[in-house]
Amino acid sequence: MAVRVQQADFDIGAEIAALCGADAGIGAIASFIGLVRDVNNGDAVTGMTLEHYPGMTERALAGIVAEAKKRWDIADALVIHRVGELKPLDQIVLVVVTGAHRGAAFAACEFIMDYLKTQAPFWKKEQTAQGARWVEARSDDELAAERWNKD
Amino acid sequence: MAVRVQQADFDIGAEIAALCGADAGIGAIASFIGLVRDVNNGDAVTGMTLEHYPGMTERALAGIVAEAKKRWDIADALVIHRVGELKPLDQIVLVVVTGAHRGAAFAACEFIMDYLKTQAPFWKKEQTAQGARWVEARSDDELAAERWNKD
Amino acid sequence: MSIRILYFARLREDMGIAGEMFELPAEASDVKGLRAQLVARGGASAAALGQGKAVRVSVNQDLARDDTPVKAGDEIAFFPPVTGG
Amino acid sequence: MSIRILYFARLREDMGIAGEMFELPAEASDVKGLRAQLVARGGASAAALGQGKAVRVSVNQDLARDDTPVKAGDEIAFFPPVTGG
Repeated sequence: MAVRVQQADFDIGAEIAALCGADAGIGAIASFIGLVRDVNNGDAVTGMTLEHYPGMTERALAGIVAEAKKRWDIADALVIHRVGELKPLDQIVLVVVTGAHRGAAFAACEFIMDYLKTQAPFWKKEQTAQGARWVEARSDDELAAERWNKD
Repeated sequence: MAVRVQQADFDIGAEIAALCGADAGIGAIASFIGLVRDVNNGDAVTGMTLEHYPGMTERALAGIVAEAKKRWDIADALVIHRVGELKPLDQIVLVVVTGAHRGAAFAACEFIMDYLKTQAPFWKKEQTAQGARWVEARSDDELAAERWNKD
Repeated sequence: MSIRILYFARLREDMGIAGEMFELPAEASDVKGLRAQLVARGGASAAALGQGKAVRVSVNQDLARDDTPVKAGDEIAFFPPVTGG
Repeated sequence: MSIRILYFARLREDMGIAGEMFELPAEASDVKGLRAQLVARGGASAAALGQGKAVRVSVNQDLARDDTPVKAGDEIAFFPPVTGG
């Protein structure tokens, strides 16, 4: 299990290879990449600054991954989240979950993203033609996180 | 949209880059890799032969991807499935789904895998210490596919 | 009427052949009728395709059901439940 | 008692500072009490943290609620709903 907060870009293939190692018990790898889009709420976005809360960020991400490992039978999980200046097409976040079977890997990967979106202390400030603006939190992100508490 | 059936291995990073191209409207990439495990039903597996039905395989995969694009608002999807001789740790299948938002990308990716597992004409024959044996279909794969018809 | 039949995976091994041409009587005009005709030959066909065997069927490369029609020139495949992915 | 307060993102900009040391009266022993004390200062604090503002709070780097206790030496952060990922 690893969480990393970094300015640098990441390579999904290399990260998956490192996470799996030589564990031939892994049959399923579910992963997710979030990217900077060039549009948000109908406005063109030319760039973005990602701010975070050093210390708490790593702690929150590690807590989310630990919760996923408690809820599902998975082998391992990785979260990488970038901070600083990003532009459209740039990668923002990577989540990889490995396990014996796909159901648990898919669920844990989506769970980690949903919780990251509502509980990890990152904030996006977008640059648009109208100037810079803080991105508003989305209510459907709250709903996505809440549904994991229904079972 | 693309489906490929091939003996050769694949590189998830290169496939994602090719699928996304320069589309800055993509904010989410959900992906799945299936691997050969070194154990199944409690027995050590030393290798595997993947047989398929040329022609119908591509047709079935394309149909599954088309159904996913009908059900969810996604940008594109890719399925690569290997055939022939494979060994533990080898990659078997890759599914990548891109879209503006993660909910649709995750759902479509898992849907494609669940349908592939029950509707695409591939068959695994495992080599074990007790000899070669055809892998039995799993009833929980049937259940996983059926749940998409509940809504 | 003449149809082309293919067998895959365990069924290919059980039948001992990967495929065959088959003359289907006019009264057996669907998948169920075809399968009954094949089983009626006895031997490997009866053992591989008989009642209780988990057999999937495609007609012209689409998954089919018992009542899917079969007509001259069709490509019919018999195979076990799929196990890819 | 002395606590350390941090502000992030829009709240950092609205407050005009990234953080401060604050002397909390003993009767304000939880997050709700601390926030009320800060708002009572008026000015930027009242505008940024007042009623109706969507503000999230952490105590020692864990997400907190109104009734989460606050004690001397704690690190308290105020920030808007998060928008990463």
